[in-house]
Amino acid sequence: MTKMAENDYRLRCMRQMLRIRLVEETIAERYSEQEMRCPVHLSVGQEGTAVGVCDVLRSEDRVFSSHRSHAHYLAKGGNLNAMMAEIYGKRDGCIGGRGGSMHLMDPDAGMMASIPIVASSIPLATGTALSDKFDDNGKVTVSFLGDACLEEGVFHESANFARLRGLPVVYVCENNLYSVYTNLADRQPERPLTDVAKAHALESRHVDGNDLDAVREAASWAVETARTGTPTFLLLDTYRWREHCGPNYDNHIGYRTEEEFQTWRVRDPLERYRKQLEEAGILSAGSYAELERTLQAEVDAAFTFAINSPLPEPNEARAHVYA
Amino acid sequence: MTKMAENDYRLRCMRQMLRIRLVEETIAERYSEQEMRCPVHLSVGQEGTAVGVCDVLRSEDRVFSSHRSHAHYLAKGGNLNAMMAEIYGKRDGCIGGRGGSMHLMDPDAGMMASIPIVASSIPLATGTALSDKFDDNGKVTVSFLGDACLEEGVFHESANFARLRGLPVVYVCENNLYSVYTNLADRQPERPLTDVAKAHALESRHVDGNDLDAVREAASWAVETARTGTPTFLLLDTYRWREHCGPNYDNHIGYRTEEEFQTWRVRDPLERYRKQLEEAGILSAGSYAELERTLQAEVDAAFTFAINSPLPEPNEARAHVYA
Amino acid sequence: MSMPDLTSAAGAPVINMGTAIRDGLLEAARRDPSVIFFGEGVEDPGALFGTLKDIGKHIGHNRMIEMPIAENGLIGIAIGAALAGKRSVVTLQRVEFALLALEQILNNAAKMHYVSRGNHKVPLVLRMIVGRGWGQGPEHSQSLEAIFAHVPGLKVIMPAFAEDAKGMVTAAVEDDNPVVVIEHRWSHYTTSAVAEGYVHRPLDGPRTVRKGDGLTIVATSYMTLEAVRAADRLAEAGYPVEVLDLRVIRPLNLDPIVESVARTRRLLTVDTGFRMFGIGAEIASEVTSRCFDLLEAAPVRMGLPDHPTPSSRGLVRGFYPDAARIARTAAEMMGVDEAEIARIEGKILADRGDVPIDVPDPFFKGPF
Amino acid sequence: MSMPDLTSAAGAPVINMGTAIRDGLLEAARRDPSVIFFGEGVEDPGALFGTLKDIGKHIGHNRMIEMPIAENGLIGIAIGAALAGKRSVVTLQRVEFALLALEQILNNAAKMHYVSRGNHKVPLVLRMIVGRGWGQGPEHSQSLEAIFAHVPGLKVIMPAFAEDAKGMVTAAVEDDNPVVVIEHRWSHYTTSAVAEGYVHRPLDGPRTVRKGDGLTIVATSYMTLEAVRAADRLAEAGYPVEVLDLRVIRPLNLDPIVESVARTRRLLTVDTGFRMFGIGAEIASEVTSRCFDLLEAAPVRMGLPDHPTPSSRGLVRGFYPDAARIARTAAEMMGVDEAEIARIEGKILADRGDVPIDVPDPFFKGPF
Ligand SMILES: Cc1ncc(C[n+]2csc(CCOP(=O)(O)OP(=O)(O)O)c2C)c(N)n1
Ligand SMILES: Cc1ncc(C[n+]2csc(CCOP(=O)(O)OP(=O)(O)O)c2C)c(N)n1
Ligand SMILES: [Mg+2]
Ligand SMILES: [Mg+2]
Repeated sequence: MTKMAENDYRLRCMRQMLRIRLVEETIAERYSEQEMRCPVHLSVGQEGTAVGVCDVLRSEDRVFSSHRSHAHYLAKGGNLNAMMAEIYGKRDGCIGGRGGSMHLMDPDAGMMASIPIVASSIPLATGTALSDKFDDNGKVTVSFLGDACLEEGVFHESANFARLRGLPVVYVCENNLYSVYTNLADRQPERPLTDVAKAHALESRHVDGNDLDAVREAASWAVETARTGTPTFLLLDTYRWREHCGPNYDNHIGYRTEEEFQTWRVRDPLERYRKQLEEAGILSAGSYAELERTLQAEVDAAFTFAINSPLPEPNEARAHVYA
Repeated sequence: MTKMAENDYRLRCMRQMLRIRLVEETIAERYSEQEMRCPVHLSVGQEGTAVGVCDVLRSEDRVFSSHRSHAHYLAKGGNLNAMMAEIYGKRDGCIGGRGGSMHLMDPDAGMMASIPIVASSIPLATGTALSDKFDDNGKVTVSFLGDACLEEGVFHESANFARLRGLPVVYVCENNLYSVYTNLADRQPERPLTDVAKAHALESRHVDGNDLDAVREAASWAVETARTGTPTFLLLDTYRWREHCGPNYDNHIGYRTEEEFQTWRVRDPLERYRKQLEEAGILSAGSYAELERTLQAEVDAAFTFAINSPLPEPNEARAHVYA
Repeated sequence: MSMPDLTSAAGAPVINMGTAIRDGLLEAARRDPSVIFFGEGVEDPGALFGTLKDIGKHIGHNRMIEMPIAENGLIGIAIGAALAGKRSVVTLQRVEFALLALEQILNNAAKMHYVSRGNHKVPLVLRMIVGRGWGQGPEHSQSLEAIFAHVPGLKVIMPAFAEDAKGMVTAAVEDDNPVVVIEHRWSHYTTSAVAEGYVHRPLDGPRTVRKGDGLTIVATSYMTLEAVRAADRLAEAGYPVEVLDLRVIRPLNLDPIVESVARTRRLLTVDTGFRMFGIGAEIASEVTSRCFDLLEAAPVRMGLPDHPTPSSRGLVRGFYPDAARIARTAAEMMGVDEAEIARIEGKILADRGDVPIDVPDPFFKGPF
Repeated sequence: MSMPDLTSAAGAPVINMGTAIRDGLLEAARRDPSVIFFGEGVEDPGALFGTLKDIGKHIGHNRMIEMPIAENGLIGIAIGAALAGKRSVVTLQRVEFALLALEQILNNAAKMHYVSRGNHKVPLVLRMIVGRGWGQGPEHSQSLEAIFAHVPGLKVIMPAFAEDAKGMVTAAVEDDNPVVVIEHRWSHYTTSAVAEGYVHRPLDGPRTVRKGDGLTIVATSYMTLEAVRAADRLAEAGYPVEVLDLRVIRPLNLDPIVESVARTRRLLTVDTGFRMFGIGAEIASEVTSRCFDLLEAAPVRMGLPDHPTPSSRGLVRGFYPDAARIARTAAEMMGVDEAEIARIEGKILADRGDVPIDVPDPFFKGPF
């Protein structure tokens, strides 16, 4: 890769992380207005994984996500206006208000679906990879999954099959140490999480999920390996800053410590990457501020779009039960 | 262990393998009479695993089995008459004809249940181990499972929990290379099956399941380790001689070869052990023949018992829906 | 609205159904050391909507078992523990999560006692919560009692009122059978005077919560509250109807319903689940077969329409049966004239005021 | 027994329903290269009771996907493949195995089209087989259509006759929705003349297989055969009844049933599943609501009693509804006198002869 192209991806990824951050911080800020009337699971602090992985994907590659889907949706190129309208329950939502924040999708952008049942999208991702392998169309599917998904049997069933058939699928485990309020140590025995991949003969990489370059490099390996018909597993360490579901910080309620949060706070993938780019002379403080302004304007416009979109009519609810 | 005690277990295990073999060969012989009117899954050729494992169990230890339960049931000390009557669908069956061959149980002997849904008994076994750990009663539960069970998510869910909580459970995988007519290689990717145990931080041993001494020694380690609160995994290689379900040989129908069968035929756990004991001077040809006669008489008596037992009355079918 | 015939505990503290359930579980666990609790976040700050709050503090944290996110395995494990003598109480945040474990529930839990010819027992309580409102959407809102009710060997209960819920969960824990407890999230908020200490309410069948001769309404769970509201306005207008809270879906005890319908000659069922192939069908068709000659009209069933639950508050308008619709349907069945119906309906809508559609009406908090 | 009104293919080869299903699947797969098959033993010597026999030889083995024993994962994968444009056809040896995958089926398959506002389609066929006889026992014999029928977004079909089955599975494969096909193992053996080549039978609702004015029987799957046998003996004795083969459980088309009942004024339903909270309840209560004033008596539902299926042939005596019991029930509903009923019943029992209770009656092989 030439220096130029590299600069390119770095700025692109920085911009994408910042954009996602601004979207979600704005959601957090405005959630108390009680106009976004659905559960929201924010990815603030975890943007590095979504962005680093999706940046190496082609537009026609596929992504499946979970309840915590905003970052994946945006990083894969999902339409921002449609996302905000969906969260507001409006007619211009990506699915017309049928699903809300937990069901975001934009199939045209390759964002196939978000499924709020833990691990339930994993076999779907494996299935699109099976179809794509049949069609020999070179597409890769990325299955984003939380650390809790490793506990669900369906992950194992899917991984076994993916490896058996050589499917172009990448399982990306975003390990943020928690399932709701429960620490990994209270849910799984101690051993490298990559041993889980090994059980199914999956090759894996384990990197710091808050280090954009590391994620992107590992993802590049994972995606290109998968593209040749060898499914892969990425383990990315990260941390969710705000509460599991909702807009607030919750370090005081007892399940984790302020100290733990602070350790991760300083490893903010966005701030770290901004500094890195500044130090590398790729980004100036001024251009960052300018970028932030531009993006915030875009975000605000999306909120306005969503707020101005009408509520869907009840009779629309009866459509599309059957194809 | 003294030489004497060792002799003891050897003869005991030989006798048990022979007894199981005679029971199942008699079932195979008489199945065409069409009086045993339920599906039967024979363990002929696999007796070493059931006997080697159960021989190290205490009478109050627990066993769960699957559709292929005859050997486990007998090795754990289940009542033979009640088993045959169950297979004949009679009132004196261990559960009065409610389940037939696929549901054998004798809880008084620690044979908790056989469950014909693949892998479905694995969490049950993990659950009795959880209860026994609460009661600190020193009991161990053995969960017998086929190679196909490693594909079912519920195995992984159970193993994860067992290791997390330190439960006194041993997962015994009898790898007979097939699920019905499908070879392991068509169902799972290539890697050591013990890697599956490792995914859940389970320690494991892998031995020849047709070598009684090897099985028993590994089982002894596994059971005593589990008794101290560290669950274990045993991988035992073996082979089913007859068809998946039913009394016949089926090497001609195309899913496996006569040659493959013959390789395993010569590794008959029973014949091998008999020779070994003869060579060690523990057993004479005469005493073996005598033993065979005695056991066959017992088996024949069990068949007579079953045949003479009445069919249950239809009104019995309505009892015990609720406790 | 008041409900004097329901409370045996006048003067007792007024608490909500969620707390009452928690108290009942704690009481049962205190009396029997074999009771153990399973849940995802079983002792976390949320404590399963508060319904397990501090139980571990009282009975020992070791009896509170944190479930990895593995519903099939963990429910199977709870069943296994029950086979070995524990009384396992599993709580799931949503009914949907149980779908992962139906093989364990419908085969092992439901049939083990039967298959073993009574040798094994499965004292298991499987609590699961129906979500509603605030955009829960299609996979966090289903009320799938019809699935569990179809399978012999299970018991299925749906409490609607605080004290009754306390007594029913106690009975469920003490029951030697697997008992599925389906709790509507909006019922958790309803309050009533609830007797302190040990309360036991047998899982024996429906209870009459309003008396009247115009019509019999059989309602379940949260819909009982909507039905009561409708009944009160109907009574006020001179059309008293009977409301039975079904409580126990399986084993189904139709006797009190048949008795009521024999008098009122009309039956209306109102469920929290999908109407098609729902539990109302069993009730309606069995009551029809037992009261055919007495019925003035065919029974009417209300329930959710034949599509998944959308998330947006725009789309759920009209999705859930409510007091106004129940009153209208009941009144139409009784032949009340349209002007009168519109008046009654109007009153109910005025009662509701401008409470948004996607949050519980404070009115339903009670106390009852 | 003959069934001229059913076959559009007089002169065509007589084959059994299992083979007809296989032919229909093959035909559909030949016409559309996006059709792929999943099964445990998808190309093994058994080939799923022969219903997938040699399909791989004709369409390419790569389109036959061997499933590891992991029903939840593999059905999810089949759904995923459908989202990407394949027509996935999954076959399970037993209905019970689907219990492991209900989360995938009831959430992802059933709701994806809806949730995506029509963006996604899930062309999925989920075949599952009901076991019966030869001691199958409690976990290899359940007919759980009531569970699937409860969930909007799924289609549920139960073919009873060979040619119809061929056309229905073709329609199922061509359908853009998830279609659950519940096949009774004993129906696989029934034969009829089946048109060769492409046959398409729309999934549109019940079909009348016997005409008569005395009573309307709505039967599903294998029970249709028992009902037809009963109907033929009743007709012979001068009491012709109408028999409708329900065929499609969801979406439920009641019009032909209502039309028939409007004439006969009596309804009897006969299911292969548990009677309690079973599909007969929906039919009976909905028909009651649409024909109340026309009904002479309450609809009657037949189905399995309220306990698991025991294995022993001693215990299953009387467990399954059969032609004799159907005839008796129908005759009683029509007010036929006891002596006459006993005569009809006797004839049916004599027809059956000494065929053991736990194997299919050769009589039912047809051809129809
Ligand atoms: C099958 C199932 N069980 C439980 C839940 C409740 N639940 C929603 S999100 C969540 C946490 C999952 O943790 P993880 O997969 O690590 O993702 P994270 O929230 O940390 O991003 C849980 C348990 C669910 N949605 N589905
Ligand atoms: C969940 C489930 N899927 C499929 C089956 C059908 N089935 C019965 S036995 C069997 C083979 C299982 O193989 P394995 O576990 O290796 O045991 P083995 O028969 O080799 O002893 C299968 C697939 C079943 N009973 N349950
Ligand atoms: Mg997490
Ligand atoms: Mg095997």
